[in-house]
Amino acid sequence: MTFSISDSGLNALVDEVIASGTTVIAPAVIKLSAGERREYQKIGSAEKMALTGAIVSNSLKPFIMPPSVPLFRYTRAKAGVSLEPAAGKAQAAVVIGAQACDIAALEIVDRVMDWDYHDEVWFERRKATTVISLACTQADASCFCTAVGSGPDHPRGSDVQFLRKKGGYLARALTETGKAFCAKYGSHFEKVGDDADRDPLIKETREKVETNLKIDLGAIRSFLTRNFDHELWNDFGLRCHGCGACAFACPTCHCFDIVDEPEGITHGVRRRNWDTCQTAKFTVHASGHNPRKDQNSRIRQRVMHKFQIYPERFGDVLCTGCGRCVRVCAGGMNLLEILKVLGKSAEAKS
Amino acid sequence: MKIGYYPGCSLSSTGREYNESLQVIAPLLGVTLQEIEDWNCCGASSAHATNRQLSLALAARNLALAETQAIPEVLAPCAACYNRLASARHALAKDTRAFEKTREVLERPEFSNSVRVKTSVEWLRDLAPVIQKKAEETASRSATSPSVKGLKVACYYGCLLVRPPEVTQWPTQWDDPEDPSSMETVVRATGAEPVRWNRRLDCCGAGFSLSRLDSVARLGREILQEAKKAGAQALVVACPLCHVNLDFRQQAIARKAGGEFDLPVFYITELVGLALGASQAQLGLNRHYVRTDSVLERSP
Amino acid sequence: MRELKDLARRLLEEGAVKVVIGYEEGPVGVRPVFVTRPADAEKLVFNSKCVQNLAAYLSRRRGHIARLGKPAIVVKGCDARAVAGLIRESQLKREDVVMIGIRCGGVSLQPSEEGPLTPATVADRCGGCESREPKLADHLLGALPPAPPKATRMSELMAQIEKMPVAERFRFWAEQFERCVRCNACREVCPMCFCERCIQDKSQPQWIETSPHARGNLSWHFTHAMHLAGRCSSCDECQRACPAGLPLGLLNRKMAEIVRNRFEYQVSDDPTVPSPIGAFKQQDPQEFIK
Amino acid sequence: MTSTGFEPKIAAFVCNWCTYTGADLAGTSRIQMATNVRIIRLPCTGRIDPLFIIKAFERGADGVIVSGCHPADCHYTAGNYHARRRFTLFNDFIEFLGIDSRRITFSWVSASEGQKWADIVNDTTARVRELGPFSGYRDLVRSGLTGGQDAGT
Amino acid sequence: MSRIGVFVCHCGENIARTVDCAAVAKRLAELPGVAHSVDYKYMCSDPGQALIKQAIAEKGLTGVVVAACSPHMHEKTFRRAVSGAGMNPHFCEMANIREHCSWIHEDRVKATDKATQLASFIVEKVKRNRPLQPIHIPIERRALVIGGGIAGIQASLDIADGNREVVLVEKEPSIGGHMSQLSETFPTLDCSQCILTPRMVETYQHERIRLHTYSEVESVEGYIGNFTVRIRKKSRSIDEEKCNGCGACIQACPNRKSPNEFDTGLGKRTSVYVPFPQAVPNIPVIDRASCLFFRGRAKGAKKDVCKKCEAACGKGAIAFDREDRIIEEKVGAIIIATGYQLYSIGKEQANPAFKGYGEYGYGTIPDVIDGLQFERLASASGPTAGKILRPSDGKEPKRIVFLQCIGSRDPAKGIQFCSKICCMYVAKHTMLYKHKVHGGQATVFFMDVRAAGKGYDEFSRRAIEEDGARYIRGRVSKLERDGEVIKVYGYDTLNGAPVVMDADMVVLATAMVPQTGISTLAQKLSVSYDRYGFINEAHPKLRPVETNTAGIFVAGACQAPRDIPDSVSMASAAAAKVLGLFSNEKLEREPSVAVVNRELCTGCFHCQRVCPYGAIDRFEVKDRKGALLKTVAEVNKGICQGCGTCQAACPSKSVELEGFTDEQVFAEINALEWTGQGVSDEGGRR
Repeated sequence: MTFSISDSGLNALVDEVIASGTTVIAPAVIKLSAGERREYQKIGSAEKMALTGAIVSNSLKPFIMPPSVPLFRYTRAKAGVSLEPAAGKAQAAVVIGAQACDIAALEIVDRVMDWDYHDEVWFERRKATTVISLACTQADASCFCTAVGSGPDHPRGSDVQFLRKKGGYLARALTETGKAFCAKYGSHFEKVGDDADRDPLIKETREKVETNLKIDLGAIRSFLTRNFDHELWNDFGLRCHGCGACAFACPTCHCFDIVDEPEGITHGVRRRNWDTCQTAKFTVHASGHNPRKDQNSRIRQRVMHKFQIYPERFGDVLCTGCGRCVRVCAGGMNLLEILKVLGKSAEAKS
Repeated sequence: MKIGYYPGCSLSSTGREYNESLQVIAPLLGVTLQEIEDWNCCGASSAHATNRQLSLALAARNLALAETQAIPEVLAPCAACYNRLASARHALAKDTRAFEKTREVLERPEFSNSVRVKTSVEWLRDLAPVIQKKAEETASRSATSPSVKGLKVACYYGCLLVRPPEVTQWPTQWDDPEDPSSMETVVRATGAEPVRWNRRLDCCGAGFSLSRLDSVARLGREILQEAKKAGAQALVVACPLCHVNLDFRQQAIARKAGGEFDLPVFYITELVGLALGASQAQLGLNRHYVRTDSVLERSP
Repeated sequence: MRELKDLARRLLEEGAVKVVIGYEEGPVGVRPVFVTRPADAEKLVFNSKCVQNLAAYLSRRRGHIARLGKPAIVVKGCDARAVAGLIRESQLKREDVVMIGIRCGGVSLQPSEEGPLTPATVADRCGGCESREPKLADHLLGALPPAPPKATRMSELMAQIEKMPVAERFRFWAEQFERCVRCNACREVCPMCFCERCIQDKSQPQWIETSPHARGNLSWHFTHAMHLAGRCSSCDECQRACPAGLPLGLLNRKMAEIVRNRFEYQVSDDPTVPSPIGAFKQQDPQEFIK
Repeated sequence: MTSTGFEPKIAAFVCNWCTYTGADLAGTSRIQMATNVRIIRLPCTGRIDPLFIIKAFERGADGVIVSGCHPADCHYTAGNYHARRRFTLFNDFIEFLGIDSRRITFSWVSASEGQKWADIVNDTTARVRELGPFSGYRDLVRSGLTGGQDAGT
Repeated sequence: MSRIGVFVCHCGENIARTVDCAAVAKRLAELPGVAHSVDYKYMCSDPGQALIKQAIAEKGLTGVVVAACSPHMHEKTFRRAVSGAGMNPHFCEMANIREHCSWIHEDRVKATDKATQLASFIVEKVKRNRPLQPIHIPIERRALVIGGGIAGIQASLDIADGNREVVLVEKEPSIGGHMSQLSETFPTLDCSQCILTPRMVETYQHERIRLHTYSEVESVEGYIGNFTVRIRKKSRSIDEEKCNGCGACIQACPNRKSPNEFDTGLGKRTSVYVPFPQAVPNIPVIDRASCLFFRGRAKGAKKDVCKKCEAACGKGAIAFDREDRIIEEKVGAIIIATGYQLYSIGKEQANPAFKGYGEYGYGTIPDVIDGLQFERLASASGPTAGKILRPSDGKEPKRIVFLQCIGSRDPAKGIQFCSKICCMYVAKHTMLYKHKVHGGQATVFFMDVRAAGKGYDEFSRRAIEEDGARYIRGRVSKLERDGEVIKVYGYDTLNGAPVVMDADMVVLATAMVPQTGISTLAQKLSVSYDRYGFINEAHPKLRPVETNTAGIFVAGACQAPRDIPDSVSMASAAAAKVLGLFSNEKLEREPSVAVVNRELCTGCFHCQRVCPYGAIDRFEVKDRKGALLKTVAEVNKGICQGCGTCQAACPSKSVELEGFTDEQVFAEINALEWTGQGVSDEGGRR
């Protein structure tokens, strides 16, 4: 089912959604001492939206899996320990103008979150969120979505997909939720034929990204399986400082730590916080022994997990080519480069 | 090098030679004397005895003028002037209320009491190396001009030059108030020889030179006798009043003592002048009461 | 920069060092490189994009680099301060590192920033820099370029914050700390953060809450600044590395100012001058103590 | 919450030899004072870490007192001098962070200054009562759910 | 899970009057980890303590909190009690709810709340306490005494007689110090030599005193109980073993012109010499500066010069080529007794803080001398064999003037303190003078006569009343040489008139200042000293002979101007302290010291910089093969006093102060929020 919506119509729609008390999350410009950037944010009105511009600097992850989630409060007394829920239920939210790489991530992570155990914290917010993507019309040197099975206009994970057209957008309702949404706010949409006059930029963007990186994921995966101890790893890790910037910026990294935070003698909060395999602390044992003793092995872990271990178990690589890990890295680490090298070595081997 | 100059009244009257000799040697030592414009009486001898505020204001005005004329250091050759300026400077620095009051009286709110005051002795002491160098040059140049080389002199500081220490030796101690040595240093630089003697710091009684002549005579006599006993051929002073007392009154004193002293009394600046080859006339020596040429000829 | 490449090659060939830590042109902008083979010395560059402070790579925490062997490191004047810091605090012996100093005309805010420096693009620390010539270096390369333009961002923001009433200032920082997700990039890139176990990671007791909420974040950034008092080489790497764009440089800048005003001390590249923290004067200021 | 009827909670970090003993003296001399202060005893001000104060705020303190031996009186000869430098940094820095330094009293109270201790206690209590509860600090934790991505309205 | 016992004391009515002790006990019982909580009228009473012991046994307590008075009052009591019940004393702590609560509040409700909280802090702390054992440090039971003056001699003898070995170091060729230069001593006028010499000999012959004369302390390392001292034995150019002190060499020495230091330059001596006849040991020294042989050698003379002493010595004891030797001694305690020297009156000063008096012409007027020189003139063994004669012409001075407070009490000269002994020795001098010069007149210019001490005032009165010394209160402005006489210009402040008088000799009672080089020595020993260089005592009243460095003591005039009895009593006091320290083989110390976690320490050594005691050493962590892994900090338990400054300075908290660990302090702060009345709502509840 394809509709079209005018720019003004979209603004009206957004304000209506906000008015209805539903949270709206969309890219908006934020001014920081470090300069201006586009970030997914809860917005209070349509004009805050900035649907085009540089790649959105953060991913959608914080909205589905917050950096720190209070799981429950505990109270210790002579009688024993009593628990009570810490945070309220997640409210309904609509994401507007999400990039393909970000929404693809949601579906990929769904797998691990609903495998041996159904993760409430994740799915509670996931289910409450309607996702409207916008085919990407900007890409920089660090983008490589096309190399990992996604693309600027890849619909995967969207309930509704917007595609830029003159004076407005094409809207393709892809899921029941999507259809329902379009129906609910039908007044702003008009029915049109499929992909009429979509913005040529979309195609150009795809081509641009394709030139950034071409790799054979299968080959890389099998190479990794066979080369846990390859000397390549010794070089990859050198300039890495071992912080969590890449993992925290990554839409698919989902490791977390669980901490009890006392707030007094008798009570406190158990929290679930983002964690990353890139820090030494991640694997250090109580004994002081650390199986991943240096940065090389931690980088290896990150790459292996994304391109070998995860696909092994869940089919998808744990990466959507958003390139954020490259953009945020203070040490100038570059995943594209690593994948190229691995690709080459893979060819060489086979 | 430039230094502020506060002549005060006596250097244009009783102490003319002091001024003249100073004017002669300054350029020879590469120093320009910048006389404070519109200076006024330092208030010596009377003001501080009658009205403290007045004594402070009189001195302070001169210091303030120097400040506005961008003079960081002032040379006050007359020991009395020096002492008044130094005392005022000290008092104003230590007593904020007096300081405020004085600024008010002078109508100079900007006055910051930053000027340092120097005696000719301290000033020349610091120039001693220069003096020595020039003196040696002159000596080698002309054997004709009266040299002070080897002249045995008794350095007479008097009462005001280095004392009271809390005033004269503030903010920096430039000499030992009980056992000074600056004058001797200068004298050595000129080539003359300071003798060790006993009355260097005693009062010459100048303060009473009109009211109590008898004591003036007594004090003066002791000084002259001691100097002679120590083998001095001449006295060196740095204070117009001392000079008056020891030079002008010398005969009178001698008469009372029933003897002759015949001890020329040089201003330290004159001695330096002679060493630098200035003529006796230039230095105003002809105006002394006790003839000076005698010793000068006598000295080798 | 020819002389840099040649020197690096010579050092490696002669075996004077086993690795040269320097800069190379990466896929996006200049980045650190670790040259171990003489041939690779060609990779080395130095230009106005070399903003990174490489001293962090000398920290003993980085075992994988230590294993490469004796290092030579390319330093700007500001970086030399950090190396001096490591020497001053016995993390490094002077003789165990070869410092290749380069006379510096200022660097850009971002390693990808092409083109001549402008007040908009120059790094905040460069304006009015007084140590563009690393005195501590073993080799000093290049001619001294003209002084860089001055960026006013930081000073303006600083002034702005200082003007705020205290409550408003608290709100400002609370909002900033809201954004922090505790990736600890600020810590990991900091050359002076060489503790084997950061106090943040000490769990018994957990002085500093690890959770990325404003409370834990405040106590972390506060502690980081306190620990850097009189030690920070003011390279602003923490600020550059922060993915959330926090003005962390301001905190250290403020602390440096306090140390300067209170103890007349400025961090220098002279390892023999001890930091004022750990020393004292009997007449130290104490007007705030009742 | 208005500051009327508000009873501030104040933590006091004091050294064992001077201030703690001074407080003992205040007791033996029966000097009456506000009940709001809770003393935590340490060997020396040199032992006091700025984190103590931060943690105290986290745990609900509305104000803090830090006190030890006068300069030159330190039982350990120099502990208080090192502490003083640390406090100087702390005092100047928290202002920049927006923490009102009036919530913190640094003081030297000797073993013989029972009255001074009482005054410090009373003044600090009064001042902090004026400033009201330091809920601002405790509220910091209430957010932090989204890493702050919220443009607001 | 800890099982803490809480014991709330009523202290009769002292606490119970304003604190509801029962309520406190009841609320604390609710605290997790509290197994037992009761209140009682008098916890410190025997039944009270029994209560605790019983509870420990019956309830199997792991910690005890006594909420009562100040720990300064009863901590020891209760710790003793719990250890009586087999619990490590450090598991017992006190909450101060009396001095810090009941006595300073009236509002019963608030006071009860506060008491509850104060106790809860301590409960939380004790949960995290660790069993601590007192630290034992082995003691090297030998003492080093620096300085062989009367103080050093006394201290050495006392310690040696106390059955402990002593190493006595004296920098001069003989022990005896200034006392041996004195003629007679106040207030008894007994001959100094006569009382001192036996002591010197006794010291020399004592089997437990190892005497190093003509030696100086080179370096000192270690800490209380375990010092290693390196001593430089300066070469006498004489073989101590062979020399029998016959003095033949001295007879043979052609140079008789060197000023005799012992006689303060008033007499002359040879180049090879013993300082004075009764010197101990009686072994000569060759003064290389004046010795013809050495001067010849210095000038590079072809063949050796003189060597008459060598020829004269029957024992072949002359050893020109003997060089300085460094020896090492291990000791457990050190006594500093380096004594004093006289402030130099002349204008040139060794210590830039001081200024001299030019106006007194000391050094230029030969008959102006100082007190010590007068002692030599008055001494039977002195250069004039006890006759008072003028250095200038050897005539007997008929009029002698003494000036007191030369330097002392004169801020203008940089010395503010009173030298303490001058009033007395000047009085003594006037008497000695009167006894030796019968017709003579002694005059004294003084500021005050300070004669506090047993028989002191009587003594100075005698000088005036019996020996007719004339005392004039006032200062002297200058001394003038007038031919044979010295003119004294002074001022009599009691008559309010200037005084001028002629004198044949003037004696200046100059200030006592520490020996030169005292500061260097103090730094070697790391003890503090004041701006004059006097060694600082640990406490001006209660620890007068201890320094702030454990195991190092001070005696005599190196601590402040002292007279002989003072010096001797200080010496005996210090000796007693040392013997006390040596009474055990091991030194027991409080276990609350800092401990470094080697795993985590990164070796930045901030701790080392802040440690007031220099208790932090460097420790090299090596792997099995002995390869250096890292250098970390290590606390010397012997030196650490437990201030914890290191821990606050440690960025990673890798050093912990036992008894006040981060865990313990954190727990106390953490308890802030607990009020004991239901769960508090504060603290980010959502």
